[in-house]
Amino acid sequence: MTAILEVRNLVKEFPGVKALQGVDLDVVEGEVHCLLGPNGAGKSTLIKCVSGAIEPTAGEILFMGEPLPQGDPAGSLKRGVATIYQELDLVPDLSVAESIFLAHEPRHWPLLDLDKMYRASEALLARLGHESIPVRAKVGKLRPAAQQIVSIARALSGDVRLLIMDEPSAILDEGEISTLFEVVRRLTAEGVGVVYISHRLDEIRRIGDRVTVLADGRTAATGIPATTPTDRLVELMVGRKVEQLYPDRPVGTDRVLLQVRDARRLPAVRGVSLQVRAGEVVGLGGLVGSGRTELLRLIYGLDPLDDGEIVLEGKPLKAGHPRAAIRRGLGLAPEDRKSQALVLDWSETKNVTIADLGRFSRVLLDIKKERETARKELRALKTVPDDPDRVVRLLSGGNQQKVVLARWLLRQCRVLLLDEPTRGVDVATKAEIYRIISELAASGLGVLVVSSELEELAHICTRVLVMREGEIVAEVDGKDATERALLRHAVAPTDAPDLVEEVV
Amino acid sequence: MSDEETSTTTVTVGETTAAEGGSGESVSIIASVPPTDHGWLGAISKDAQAAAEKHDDVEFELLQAADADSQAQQIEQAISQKPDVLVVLPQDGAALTPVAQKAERAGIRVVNVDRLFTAPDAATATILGDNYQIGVLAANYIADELKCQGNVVEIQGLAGISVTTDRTKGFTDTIRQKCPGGGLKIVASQPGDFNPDKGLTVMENILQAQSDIDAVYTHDDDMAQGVVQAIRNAGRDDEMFLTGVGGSQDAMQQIKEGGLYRATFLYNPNMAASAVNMARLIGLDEGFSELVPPEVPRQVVVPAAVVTKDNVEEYEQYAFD
Amino acid sequence: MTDTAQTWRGALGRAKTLEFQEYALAIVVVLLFVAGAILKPDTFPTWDNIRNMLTQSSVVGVLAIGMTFVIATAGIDLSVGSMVAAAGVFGGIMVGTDGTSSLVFILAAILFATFLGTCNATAIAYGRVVPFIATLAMFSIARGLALLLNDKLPVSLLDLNGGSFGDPRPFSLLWFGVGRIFGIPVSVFVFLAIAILGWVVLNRTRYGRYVIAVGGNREAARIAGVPVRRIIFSVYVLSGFLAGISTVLLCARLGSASPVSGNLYELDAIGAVVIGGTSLAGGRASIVGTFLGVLTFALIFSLMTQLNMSTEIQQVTKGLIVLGAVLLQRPEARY
Amino acid sequence: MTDTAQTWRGALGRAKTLEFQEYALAIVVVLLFVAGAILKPDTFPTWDNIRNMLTQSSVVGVLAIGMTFVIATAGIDLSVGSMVAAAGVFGGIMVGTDGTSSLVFILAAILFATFLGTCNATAIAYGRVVPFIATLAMFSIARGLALLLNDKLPVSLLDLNGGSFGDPRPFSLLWFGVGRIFGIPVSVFVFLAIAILGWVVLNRTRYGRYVIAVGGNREAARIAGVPVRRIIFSVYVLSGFLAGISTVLLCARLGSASPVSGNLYELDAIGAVVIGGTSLAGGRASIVGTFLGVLTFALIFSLMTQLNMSTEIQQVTKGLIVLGAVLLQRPEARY
Ligand SMILES: Nc1ncnc2c1ncn2[C@@H]1O[C@H](COP(=O)(O)OP(=O)(O)OP(=O)(O)O)[C@@H](O)[C@H]1O
Ligand SMILES: Nc1ncnc2c1ncn2[C@@H]1O[C@H](COP(=O)(O)OP(=O)(O)OP(=O)(O)O)[C@@H](O)[C@H]1O
Ligand SMILES: [Mg+2]
Ligand SMILES: [Mg+2]
Repeated sequence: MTAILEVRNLVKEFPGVKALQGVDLDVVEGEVHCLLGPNGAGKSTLIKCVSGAIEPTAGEILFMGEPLPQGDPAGSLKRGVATIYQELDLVPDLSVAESIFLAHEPRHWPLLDLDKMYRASEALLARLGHESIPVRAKVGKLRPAAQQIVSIARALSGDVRLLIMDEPSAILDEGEISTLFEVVRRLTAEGVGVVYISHRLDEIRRIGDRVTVLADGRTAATGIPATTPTDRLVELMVGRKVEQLYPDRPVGTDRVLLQVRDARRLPAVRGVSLQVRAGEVVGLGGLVGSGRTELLRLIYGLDPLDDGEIVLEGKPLKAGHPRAAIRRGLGLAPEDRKSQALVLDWSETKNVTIADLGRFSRVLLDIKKERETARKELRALKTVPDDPDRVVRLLSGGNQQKVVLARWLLRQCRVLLLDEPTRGVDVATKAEIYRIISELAASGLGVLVVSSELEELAHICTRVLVMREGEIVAEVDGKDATERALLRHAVAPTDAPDLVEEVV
Repeated sequence: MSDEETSTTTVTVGETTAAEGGSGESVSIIASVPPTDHGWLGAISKDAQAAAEKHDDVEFELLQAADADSQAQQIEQAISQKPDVLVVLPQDGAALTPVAQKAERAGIRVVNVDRLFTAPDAATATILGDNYQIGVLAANYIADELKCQGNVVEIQGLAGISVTTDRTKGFTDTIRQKCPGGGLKIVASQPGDFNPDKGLTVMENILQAQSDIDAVYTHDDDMAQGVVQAIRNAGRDDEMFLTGVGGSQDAMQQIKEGGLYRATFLYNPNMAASAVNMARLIGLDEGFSELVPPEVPRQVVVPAAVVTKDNVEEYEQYAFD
Repeated sequence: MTDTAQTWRGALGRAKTLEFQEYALAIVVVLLFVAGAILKPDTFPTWDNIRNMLTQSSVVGVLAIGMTFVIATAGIDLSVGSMVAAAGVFGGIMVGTDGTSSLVFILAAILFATFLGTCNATAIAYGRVVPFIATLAMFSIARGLALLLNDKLPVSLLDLNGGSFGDPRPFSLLWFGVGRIFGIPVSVFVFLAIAILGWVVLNRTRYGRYVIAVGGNREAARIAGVPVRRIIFSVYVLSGFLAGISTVLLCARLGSASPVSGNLYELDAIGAVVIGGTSLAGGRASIVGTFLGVLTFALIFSLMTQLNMSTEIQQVTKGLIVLGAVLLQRPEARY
Repeated sequence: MTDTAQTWRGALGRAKTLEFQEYALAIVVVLLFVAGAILKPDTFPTWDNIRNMLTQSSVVGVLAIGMTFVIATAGIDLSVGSMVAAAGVFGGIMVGTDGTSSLVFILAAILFATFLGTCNATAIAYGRVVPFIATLAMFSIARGLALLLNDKLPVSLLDLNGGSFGDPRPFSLLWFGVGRIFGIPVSVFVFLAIAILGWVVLNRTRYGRYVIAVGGNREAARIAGVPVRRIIFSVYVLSGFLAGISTVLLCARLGSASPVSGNLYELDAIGAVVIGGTSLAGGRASIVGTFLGVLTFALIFSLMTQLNMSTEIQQVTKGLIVLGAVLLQRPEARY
């Protein structure tokens, strides 16, 4: 088999950071090569060097045996290197079709061939099982998951020789991931090479052929088979064994903290009632678009309620007023950290303390104390680097997530709403987050966790609620919850049963 | 404004006494004027410069400011250079009064040109044109031409400064006095900001609104070019005539040719030269303000003149371009 | 999965904001016109007056089309007014006093404005100076040049060839000011042509998509292979070029080139663009909106001068109308 | 992991860009001063001249501090210059012709400017009008009011009590213009006090943090519990309030309130803020930078007038210096 991509001794230094310190990687025709590594290991940096988004400091990148032009995204694209980036890098103001074909639009010189563009886009989306995404709509108006599909469609829109995917599954649900894998398999059968990055280790075995493990900017192992036991992979990644991924399941008390009564905001949420008790971790499962995020936003007061009531510790919450909610002890870690959680140009400290500045301010802010406190919280989450002055924009995706979590850990809440808290987080840190969630619950908080990883819900929750089309369709006790059972509820009865089969 | 008592002195102050002042020492004069991006003001600064160059014993510096506030700042800086005399043509008389007072108090004599300071102790001597009188002359001219019967449009200068206010007031007051029957109507009165392109668009709109216009009184010759153009573009140059203010070459030329441009009203920009001469005299004669020699009057008002086709030849020497 | 698919359709309903804004602004334009027709029934709703308003809007209108491209890339061009003045005077001195050729003036003015725009472009795209500062500097420099080039004097352009007043020869300078084709002023044709061309380029060419992409998400555009720097460069050159055309339209009507002309045109142009729904943050641009914005300002100005309001009342009224227009077209809640 | 951890400590990856820009601007200020000292050794580097430049910068300086807060929220306030004019005239007519009280003027001017700022704030925060348009409307309205309030005439303020010129009583109006404490003009004290207070508020209080959060990421700020709307409201009120103070400083020096004063102050203020490194996109603000930016403009102005350049040369030179200053402080590549 011929090598499509050979990376030799690649070095990338950012000012003050050596993100890559001599990394090797080779991808051959028709294989799916998985990249693994803890947050901040340099995975994204590596693939950005290949795609031309950034220029490596030193080292060699050969594509089909020839050196790839460095720092030239258009050049890489032209040779057939298609990339799906970790952060959704789309232009919100372009339509779906325009985004898919940006920089290689079909043209009737000198005008755009809009018809062809729309037709080709529809075909591509259909291939991904999403023919319903309107190709004329502005990308910014789509939900993140749909945007991710657009990114994938974009990557497939040209002649692909090498497809690079940086955590494409993070915001997709099981069904969409299956479709994606189907497409990947078809591509590899045609001889396309694939680089696949994910923190979901189960996916490695489902789709991968070989694995390269990065740790700390170095290759810890390269080209090992995807069948390598998970334990071993984790050990390579984090340099130690992760003893226990899931903590003990919290039991909960009888004291009701949060009560949602028939909350309604059409079309996403159609009458939801639920309770969160002190000491409980309540999971909220479902497919993407089932309305979980919308529900959390309603509870938190970000959107006005059409109908219904949110009651916190016996007293109703004023709808549409997040500040009131925060004051009463609610906290929300939103799903899209970049657009909804972080001030990217701020230091880690400021991002951590923004929701709880009162604690540091008499008249003036005590910035020394602020910094120290932030550092402590960041350390507790093993954020890398835990330098409190570091600008958040420059952190790796997973570490940004930790900064958001640190914010709400600092502000001691009564009820914590977590929307996809482990999205983009590495295994070791996941274990850490699970442990923290469980400890918080043990200390008397109520936690409501939304996750698309049904497996983790099945392991960490006292109870799991399953949402479908804006309604809660099932409540499963934690002890009885399995990924398979949850998925059954999440998928509409009419949906293809083979989807369930395929996943489990 | 007291034009009656003070307008007696001629414009040629200083020329006669210039020779006898040669006491060997030199006089430093700083002149401050508004931005000279405008015909009349440009002529003012050129004339001042030229007048200064005629005298060996004058150290002359000319400052230009963008607006009243920066002119105040400039004069403050000038004060710190301690010249003998400051010649100030203020952008806005009221706004520049305190800083002139400050100069006077610092022992620097101030000669106020064209636009009056609002306090008497702000200047040692004043030489000014009379904007109110320009309005009066324009009103008289137009009223006579139209025999107190017809529609007049006024295109003003920049709103909110004394030049504009005075030119408007002189005009409207006189129209009211002269044509008490109300036969002469000011049908539109809009600012053109001394700017030809603003004058153009404003006049274009007024031409739309007014189907019958007999005369246009504009506050400035440069701006009037835009107004003229609007009228010509509309093909209505036979319907009305127009007057300007200032005395630009262009305006004089058009007056000579006859047609739309009928008259302009000017006070000689040479008043700047007179101001420099006056400043030199004051500077040479220390303690002048105590002595008050009769040959240097405290206030000189340069009379405004009407320039029409009949007398344009004799005024052409004063035209600026 | 069909259910989730269905809900994505819902997204389409929300992509209407810009269009809504355009409609709302069109209503404002109609309202203003109706107000004029009621207040001045004899003179306002006449063909002559409409022609006049369109002619007047053409100068700032052409600038505003260029400005739409600049603002679409999240930039700004404060120098257009000064460039108009400088280009006019430059063209004027090029033809000289014996000047006989309209073409020389037109070419010289457009070339000079384009040159100034290219200076902006270089400072911004290659010197990496913030657009606000770079064009603020040019705002000052170009005004200085306008004064410097002909010793602060205006240049008369009435003697250019082809130019008898009543009936200027086609393509002579004055023809652009007072000439008509099928009863419509040439300058209106020029404005409309540029607006339509602008719409096509922005919405129907690759270049236009690049412009939006650069303004919407520069980094995303870059990694998609958009030549970001060249696009940024180009919009300022374009803005300069259109300032040149605007100069021609202004000087043709004015019959002269004045170093003090073009004052605050940048504010009018930017105002028209923003009121038309183009976002100063970049990425969202509407030529139709800009066109309507320009008309709005022209209507306000024309109406108020025709009503012979005094300056101070005009200024207050203008502010209130602008505010009202925007409140009327306000889209959904933003925070 | 320890070795990389160490390199992470490396200074450069931190939020140093802004500091770098501030240093670079400080160098520009020094260079301009040195240039002045060389070109005009007798008059430029004198205590008198420094005092003079500081006094001159105080008016726009106070506006620029307010503008820094506004721009930090990704807003803009185009109306400050007009507000200065309107507040001055309003204060002037409040004291009337028999006016004896400086305090009445000062309070009236500040209150009126604050009121106008509150109108901006309401339109933007509650009417959801784009800041550019809302304040453009106020730019026009306030200028109209300035002309309207006293029938286009300036108001003399020389007769206010305490106000003989040579030696005004403390806290009388003229004292703010010409009074001195320890040889330093009162207006300089006012400016410095406001700058320092501004720095403290922006960098060391919860409010300041919120202001920047709103500009940096409005949605994230809202979710983190920042009262976004109130913050946005407040910065425009603050800008109005500081415009009031600026009015007092200006009128105190001029001894009168003119309806045409404050022209283009907004451009100077915004220019100083942007040159100082505050981003027009919001989320990044530097009071020190603004202060240096104001000094830069004051130095350029003073130097050029002392060299007695003509207006047009001044304009060209000013543009070139501004461009040079920004090129000198240009941070790393942005695209
Ligand atoms: N532009 C940049 N400037 C400075 N440092 C950077 C920059 N981009 C990334 N880094 C740093 O380089 C390191 C590697 O980041 P990278 O994004 O490649 O990690 P990753 O392996 O993709 O992590 P994750 O799993 O969290 O996505 C991180 O420590 C990050 O802080
Ligand atoms: N920005 C948006 N534009 C249009 N519709 C939206 C938007 N956001 C949410 N929706 C609608 O709300 C429904 C629920 O979406 P939501 O994101 O809350 O689901 P979710 O279960 O949290 O999915 P995810 O796993 O992606 O967070 C979607 O089906 C969608 O139609
Ligand atoms: Mg990554
Ligand atoms: Mg969600």
